[in-house]
Amino acid sequence: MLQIKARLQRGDFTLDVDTQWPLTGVTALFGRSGCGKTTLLRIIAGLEKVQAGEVSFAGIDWQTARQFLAIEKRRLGLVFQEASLLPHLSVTGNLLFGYQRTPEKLRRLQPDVVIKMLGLESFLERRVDQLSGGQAQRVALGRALLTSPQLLLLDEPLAALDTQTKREIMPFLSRLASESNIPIVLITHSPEEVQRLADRVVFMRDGVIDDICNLQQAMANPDSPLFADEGPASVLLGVLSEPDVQGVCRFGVEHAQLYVQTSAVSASPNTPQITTRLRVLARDVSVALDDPSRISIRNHLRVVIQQIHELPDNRLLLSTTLADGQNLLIEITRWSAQQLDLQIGQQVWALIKSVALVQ
Amino acid sequence: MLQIKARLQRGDFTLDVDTQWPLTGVTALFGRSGCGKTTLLRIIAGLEKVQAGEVSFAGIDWQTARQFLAIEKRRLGLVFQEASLLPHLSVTGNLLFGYQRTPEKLRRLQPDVVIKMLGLESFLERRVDQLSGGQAQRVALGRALLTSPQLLLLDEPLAALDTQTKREIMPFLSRLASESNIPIVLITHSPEEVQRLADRVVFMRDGVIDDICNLQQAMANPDSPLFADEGPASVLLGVLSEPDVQGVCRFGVEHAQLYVQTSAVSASPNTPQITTRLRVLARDVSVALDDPSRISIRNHLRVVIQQIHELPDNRLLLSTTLADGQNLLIEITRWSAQQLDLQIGQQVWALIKSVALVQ
Amino acid sequence: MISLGPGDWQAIALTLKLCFFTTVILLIIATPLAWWLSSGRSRWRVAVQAIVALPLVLPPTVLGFYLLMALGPRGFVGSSLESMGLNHLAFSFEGILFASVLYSMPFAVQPLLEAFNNLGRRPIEVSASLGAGVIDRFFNVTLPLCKGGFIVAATLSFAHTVGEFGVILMLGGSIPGETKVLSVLIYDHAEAMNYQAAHQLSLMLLVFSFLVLFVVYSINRRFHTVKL
Amino acid sequence: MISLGPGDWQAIALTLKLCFFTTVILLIIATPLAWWLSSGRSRWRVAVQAIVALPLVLPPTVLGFYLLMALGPRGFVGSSLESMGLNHLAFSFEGILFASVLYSMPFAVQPLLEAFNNLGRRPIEVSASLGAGVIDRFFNVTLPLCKGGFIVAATLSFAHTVGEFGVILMLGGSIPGETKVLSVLIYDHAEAMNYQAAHQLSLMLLVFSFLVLFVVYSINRRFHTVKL
Amino acid sequence: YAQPFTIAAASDLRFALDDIVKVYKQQFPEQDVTLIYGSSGRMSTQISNGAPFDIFFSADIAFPLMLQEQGLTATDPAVYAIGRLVLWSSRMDASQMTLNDLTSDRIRRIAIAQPAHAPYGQRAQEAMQYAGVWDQVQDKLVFAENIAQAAQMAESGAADIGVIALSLALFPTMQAHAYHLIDDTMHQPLTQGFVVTRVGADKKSVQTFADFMATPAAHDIMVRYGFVLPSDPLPGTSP
Ligand SMILES: Nc1ncnc2c1ncn2[C@@H]1O[C@H](COP(=O)(O)OP(=O)(O)OP(=O)(O)O)[C@@H](O)[C@H]1O
Ligand SMILES: Nc1ncnc2c1ncn2[C@@H]1O[C@H](COP(=O)(O)OP(=O)(O)OP(=O)(O)O)[C@@H](O)[C@H]1O
Ligand SMILES: [Mg+2]
Ligand SMILES: [Mg+2]
Repeated sequence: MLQIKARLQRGDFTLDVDTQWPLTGVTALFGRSGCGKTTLLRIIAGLEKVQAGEVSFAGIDWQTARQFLAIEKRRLGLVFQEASLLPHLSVTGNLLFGYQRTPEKLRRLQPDVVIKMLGLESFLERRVDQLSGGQAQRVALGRALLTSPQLLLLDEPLAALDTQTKREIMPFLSRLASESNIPIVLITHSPEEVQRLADRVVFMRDGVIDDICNLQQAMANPDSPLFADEGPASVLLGVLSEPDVQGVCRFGVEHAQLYVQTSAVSASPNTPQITTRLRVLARDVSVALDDPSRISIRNHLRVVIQQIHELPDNRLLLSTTLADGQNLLIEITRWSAQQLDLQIGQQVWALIKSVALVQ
Repeated sequence: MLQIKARLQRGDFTLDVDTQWPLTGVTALFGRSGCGKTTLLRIIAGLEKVQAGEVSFAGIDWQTARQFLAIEKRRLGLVFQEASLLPHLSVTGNLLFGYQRTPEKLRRLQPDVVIKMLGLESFLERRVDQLSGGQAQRVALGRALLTSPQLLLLDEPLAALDTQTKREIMPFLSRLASESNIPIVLITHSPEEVQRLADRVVFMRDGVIDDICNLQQAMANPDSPLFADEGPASVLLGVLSEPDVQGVCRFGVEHAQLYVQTSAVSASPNTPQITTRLRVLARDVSVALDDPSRISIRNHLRVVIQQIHELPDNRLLLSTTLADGQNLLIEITRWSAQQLDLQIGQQVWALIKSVALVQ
Repeated sequence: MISLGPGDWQAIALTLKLCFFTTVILLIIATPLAWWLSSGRSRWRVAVQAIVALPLVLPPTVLGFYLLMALGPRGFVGSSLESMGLNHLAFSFEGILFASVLYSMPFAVQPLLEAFNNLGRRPIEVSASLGAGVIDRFFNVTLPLCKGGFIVAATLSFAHTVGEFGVILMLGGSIPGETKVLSVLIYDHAEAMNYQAAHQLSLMLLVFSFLVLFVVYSINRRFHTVKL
Repeated sequence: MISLGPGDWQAIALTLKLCFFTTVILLIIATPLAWWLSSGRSRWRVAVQAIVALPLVLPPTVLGFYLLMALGPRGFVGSSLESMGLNHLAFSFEGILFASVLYSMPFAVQPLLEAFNNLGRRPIEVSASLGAGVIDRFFNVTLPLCKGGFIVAATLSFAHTVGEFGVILMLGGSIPGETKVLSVLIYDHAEAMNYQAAHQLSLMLLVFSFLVLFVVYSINRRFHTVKL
Repeated sequence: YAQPFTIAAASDLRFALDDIVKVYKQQFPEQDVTLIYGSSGRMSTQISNGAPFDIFFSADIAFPLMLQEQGLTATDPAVYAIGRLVLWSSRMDASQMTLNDLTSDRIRRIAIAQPAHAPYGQRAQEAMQYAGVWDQVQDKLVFAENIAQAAQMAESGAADIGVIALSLALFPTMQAHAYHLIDDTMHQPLTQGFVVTRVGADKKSVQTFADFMATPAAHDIMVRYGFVLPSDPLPGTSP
């Protein structure tokens, strides 16, 4: 458990939190610019002076009214919003700064692995002013990782990176959290990063925590700020079968089945029979009154309409349930709903064009 | 025309460009981290020392072998990758620094408009170290805009912003380029920003320009790096009709028609009878052998399959043409294609779930 | 208690004048010099940087003697001046001003150089892109951002000039109203074992200097630019 | 050409010793003082900052006189030392060392203070988060990042100590091997109109100081931390 | 017996005392003598504050007398020489001039020692007052810290002429130029006195040296360097 209780005033901005987060996986901190995410992260790290602040990590007091555990003793991996490399050291110097200060037996990550994963090989000997923005950010991330921290605090660590580089780094972070058991607090503005990485989402607004929920709950809420980007989505849990020759897996939702196209590569690490997550964007789902044939959409699921929400711009969000009770969101236009005369309680076919495995 | 000819060596990195870009709308500079985007932008701005570099803007020489137009005379709006606010000035001081140095008759943007649009009202009197990352970035953007520049050079100006703020700023930038005729060079890692803003895309790789094409061409190429995020998409050009009561517009592609759901708000500024852009993600399009009914997908277009590309992960991309010859990309699984027995030259129905007006 | 004669007031006025002009001239000379040292490309920069500090290592009276030789009627500088119909600089206010400037130069150049080195190129790039020309940038960006360096340069030069008397004594000849500054006066009192006068003037000097420095440092602190 | 007697060598050795110890002690004292001035929260900071510069405004001989009164056998410090069975500090190497440290203090404190003020909190935060404790941070982050400030502090203190002789003459009494440093010796030669010796030693001093400064500045420049 | 000792001496004794010590050391080669020159005022202040000077040769008997008052001396102050003033110039022939010529327009700067604290300066002022030129030359005067520096000012040519000690005019570097000896009736005598301090009280060698100063060998040297020997052992005329 990471417990944080703090109140802090900066001009007319007030941060007021009293919260506790589980120490597993990735906790995403999500909120609009200026809502206090960085400030909260700095409080956890012990960098922000707060009177009467209380922070405890895994039962150990980091800060109470009486005591304050020095930052250097907390074994944090901290990535600042700005790369903040130490300008008097080379890239290698920066990378190894924390590594060298980590007792040998606590070192769980080795430089060569991290360097390779973040693609830093070609500029290890450079001065830090000779890096591009994205390169600097990767060095900052690598530097934090190499302290083999017991808690990773990442402030928009991938913001300056191109999509491809991001895609390479995200699975690594995700494995770090799940396999190496290093809890991660991640600030990001990218719903994609949240959906790919987060186990739970902390929504902040104007200095207070609005809501904390796990990813699925977060995504079940059609108004969630997470959907500002791609619109509402559902996450379905199920067991993935072995892929067939064409890389198609069956995803066993009870009493229903989805066909998931996977690449041979990404399919292999997913040991079958393990519950995996499938993300379905509501706008990728259509409704048909009967099961259509001679159509390229392969996944036809029988669902029951439970609720109809109004969305802006004359769009409707249908909240439906599958046979096994899991929730599936469908976005259609008001015009379509009228044409098909959709009603609550009606049984219809949900046509799912594409589904994405959440890695 | 913006003409740039430069060769620059930094360690083992070489930038080598000889290019010219039209001075209309938004030119997106797209490429992986460290490929030289920032360096190229700095060369245009005159901040990077290059021997034998040549830059000319609208026929005026900015840099030749013999002369060099001082940066302050170029009337550039420059947003650096880091916010780079002047630390001895307040937010207002930063915002007005360039404004005050712009001759009154050249001022086309007024502080109150920019401040409102970027949401800076609440911290105008602050010192710049009292801003959050995103706030600082918005101030940097506002500061550049307030010089009413004849060329805007933006280095990832929206990277630290949340989706909602981004969505508010992007239309403003887009209008700036089209209505105020301020050409913009935009570095971004976000394909969404490119698709929403760019008129043409300059693809860079390892210090050289790989390709320059307009947005439509860029998106017609299924391997385009732009699609790393959301996959291939097509952009259709057509005239948008007045919205009906439910906000549905007809989008007149010749010999075919699409129904576009618009919000009342966003519809109004689009004067009808003006060619607009419609973005269709390939993965949002399905194929049916006959025109299905009783289905929520409203847009059914008759298309002819022209080409079938292989995509990774057992997916296929169908390149099809509409009746009026415009290109439409459709992404389906190999399995579906086999089931439907699709062939080149075949006429099929394209079912388009959602289309987005590109603003 | 404090009783100052006209000679004292004259010395005080002269000291203020000397310190003021020295500090102003130093800043005017040292700023471009430090700027050149920081951003120029000549390979003589380090040598010049070292040379600037050299007058400091000579005993002040000896430096004063050499200056007397150079600035006096037989010296290179003095004779050139005389051949142009001007006065040589020995035993004149201009002479001790010259000496003070020369002698306190490193205290102005070094802190400014350091400030310029630390400035980084970004603020200049930013302000240039916002339409500020060279002069504009210097006064509205470089100067405020290097304020700390200027304060150090000014206060060290000022204090050093207030206290210096070896060079001034030799080159100036302690002519009342012309070159007899407060430090020389206090020295004279002390040597004449006129301790009460020496104590009184010293105390005054200390209190005055303290107040000046205190005010300057307070203001500087109030308007300190916070760095991340 | 250059012919130095044993007295000269003695003075040279003494000068080197004095400058070395002064510079080292100054850095040791000035560093925590400047750090406190930069980051402490006491309201006395500005006052202390101003006080540090005060010895500078007194004429060196007068300062020497006051120090003689304080450190000599009749002075407060000297008599306390004597009552503890120690020697008073007047006319001893320890005494002139004390005086040099006091006198050059502002040249060490001010540049360091300025460097610390400019450091910003980020490098400290970063290194703390990477597991570096207070001492570690100081030596591996603060020190290298404030290197420029240390260089300015050290070279100004060094040069000022080389050249200073007013205080030393008064407090030290130019006792060969104990307090007769090179500046005093040169002064002596000049007074004796033994110009050849004075010129020769001055030249040596200039060349030597130039070399030291040149090397220090060159190295500093080579390892300059580039700022954005 | 062979205790090393330190002599503090006024600057105008340079060379003279150097030679005397040289001769002295021929007689007492085992003795270790340190000679320190400086301003008499500063040295007496230093002696008041514990300076390790065993014997003090002042440019003015006033200082030893003052030390005696403070009880810091071991012997009575004794006059060992009387100084003389000269007009000296490196730019003109001073031997052809008198104090009255100082008012001439040819002379723009006159260097003297600071009368406020330097004995030679005080006497120079008296002589000029006696000659009746003091008020006229006010604007031409430049003041040196001590008489040696006054000589340097004159020697550099920055001062057209200087009123300096005869002993300095006889310095090797200054000999080339002629001087005009100022009549010693125009000012109070420059009575130079020495004293053994309390520090040197118990040193036999110090006493030996003090005695040596009265020998003809020492007297010869003093005379050679331009000092007048005291006719009267202790003239009570010093201010
Ligand atoms: N001295 C101050 N006075 C007033 N408000 C302040 C002060 N310092 C910080 N703030 C405000 O505190 C808020 C929290 O800042 P913080 O850096 O935590 O935001 P953030 O959530 O990280 O934003 P971003 O996503 O833009 O980085 C901001 O609105 C900022 O303006
Ligand atoms: N002194 C140097 N030696 C070697 N390479 C250098 C040097 N300075 C810069 N580079 C390289 O130049 C390349 C271009 O940098 P630039 O900042 O233009 O990249 P970018 O495209 O803006 O990347 P990003 O998206 O990460 O900001 C980078 O690969 C960088 O490592
Ligand atoms: Mg932040
Ligand atoms: Mg870049």
